[in-house]
Amino acid sequence: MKPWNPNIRVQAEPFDAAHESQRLTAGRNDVGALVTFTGLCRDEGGRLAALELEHYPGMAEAEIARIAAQAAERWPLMGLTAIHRTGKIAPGEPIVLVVTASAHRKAAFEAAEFLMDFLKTKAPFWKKEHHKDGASGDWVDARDADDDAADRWS
Amino acid sequence: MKPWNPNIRVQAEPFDAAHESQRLTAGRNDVGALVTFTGLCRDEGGRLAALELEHYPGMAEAEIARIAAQAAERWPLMGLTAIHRTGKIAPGEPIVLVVTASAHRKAAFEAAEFLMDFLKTKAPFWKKEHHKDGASGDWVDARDADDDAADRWS
Amino acid sequence: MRPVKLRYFAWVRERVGNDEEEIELPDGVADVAGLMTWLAGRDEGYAAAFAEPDVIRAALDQTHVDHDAPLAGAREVAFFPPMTGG
Amino acid sequence: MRPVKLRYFAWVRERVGNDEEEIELPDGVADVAGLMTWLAGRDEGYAAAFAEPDVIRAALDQTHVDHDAPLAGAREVAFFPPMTGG
Repeated sequence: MKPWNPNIRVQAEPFDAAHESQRLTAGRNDVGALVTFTGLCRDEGGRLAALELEHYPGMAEAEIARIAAQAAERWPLMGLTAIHRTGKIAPGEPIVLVVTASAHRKAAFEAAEFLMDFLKTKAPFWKKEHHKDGASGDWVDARDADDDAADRWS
Repeated sequence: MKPWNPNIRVQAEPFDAAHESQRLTAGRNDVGALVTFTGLCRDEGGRLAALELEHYPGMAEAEIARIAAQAAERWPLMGLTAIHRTGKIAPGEPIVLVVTASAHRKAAFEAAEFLMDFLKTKAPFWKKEHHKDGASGDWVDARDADDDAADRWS
Repeated sequence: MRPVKLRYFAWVRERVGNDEEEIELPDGVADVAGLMTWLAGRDEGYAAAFAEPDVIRAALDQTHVDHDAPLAGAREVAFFPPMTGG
Repeated sequence: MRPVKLRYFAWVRERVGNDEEEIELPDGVADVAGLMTWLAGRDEGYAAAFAEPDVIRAALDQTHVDHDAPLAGAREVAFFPPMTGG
């Protein structure tokens, strides 16, 4: 396999999932499976005006890099991209992108799920709700289901 | 949840994964997770000039629709697209696309994997290898690993 | 005797030398397995196609069936190797 | 006594009323748990932030640590609620 480096970014700007996917397969004929996960902001039945994403600059990038390195050690990947947005994000807009490339689908699927499970529970990001009625709502609570999802990989 | 119909196509033409993904989220704010799987033609270390995909017209579409209906019954999906190409496909080109949309990532990931496992083992498509030396090679053998992958859902 | 359309795919098609044909279903051929046995006796190509019937998959009217499925009522019977799409 | 940078995020930051500060680490404060106890005694805001220390996550020099991690050598200590990104 060709050597590769994970592409990790933390940014306020939207990302282009199609462009990021194409980057992992461009000019090569050994990738058989490409998995793209996009996490989007939901309006929770019309209640939410926006989510605000706070992060720990420096540690956020470092922690995603640590998670990516674990995935690369565990599965025979040919490419990996993880992008997490920060700041205010409106319903329908993307928050997070994970792309994995491998020869076969099992590795690509598992690595993408692993990355998302650990991005949720280990990467230092916090979501605050902004309500449509103008009120700044609560911080989103961590979900036990996310901890359970991460625990299944150990 | 809004009513929706799976988008199923069998076609010779390439598909636009980005466009197909956007179709599932356009104009709605309740989708939280979008998973896209693209299966690509590998050149098997430079050996292959192309794969030729034969299919059973009519049954191919019907069988994918049956698999999609099972996925929609099993997971709370908000959209599902499955496109399978036919004919000669060069290395690096996409063969199959599956897109799933849901409120949460677990359903989107699992449904996409389920669809791919059953597309591989139940949808009536067959791959023949065309070698770079000009020879028309063998029909690709079914892999036990694919049967095992499908069996895990029962 | 009643007419049935037979369809062949991938290497079954190549060995049979034909992608589809219309036959009169002979009396006594009641299920998929019986039809494969009867076809294997037609000529060398069919014999080669159905030499290992356990490997062959079948569909009746475009739905997967097991080899013990009765042919009663089926208008289209297809034979093919295990699927390798996706 | 040695200088340490403290950083707070999400509702820990809001309750403390500050996103970062430089403190002199008092003698006798040896680990993350000890630092949280000491901070909780500073004023009402800190008391509210660290009222349930079991819920708080900590990082030393931008790496997750448990509450029994020694502070020795750390230049940056961060406190925050469980993560909710992704």
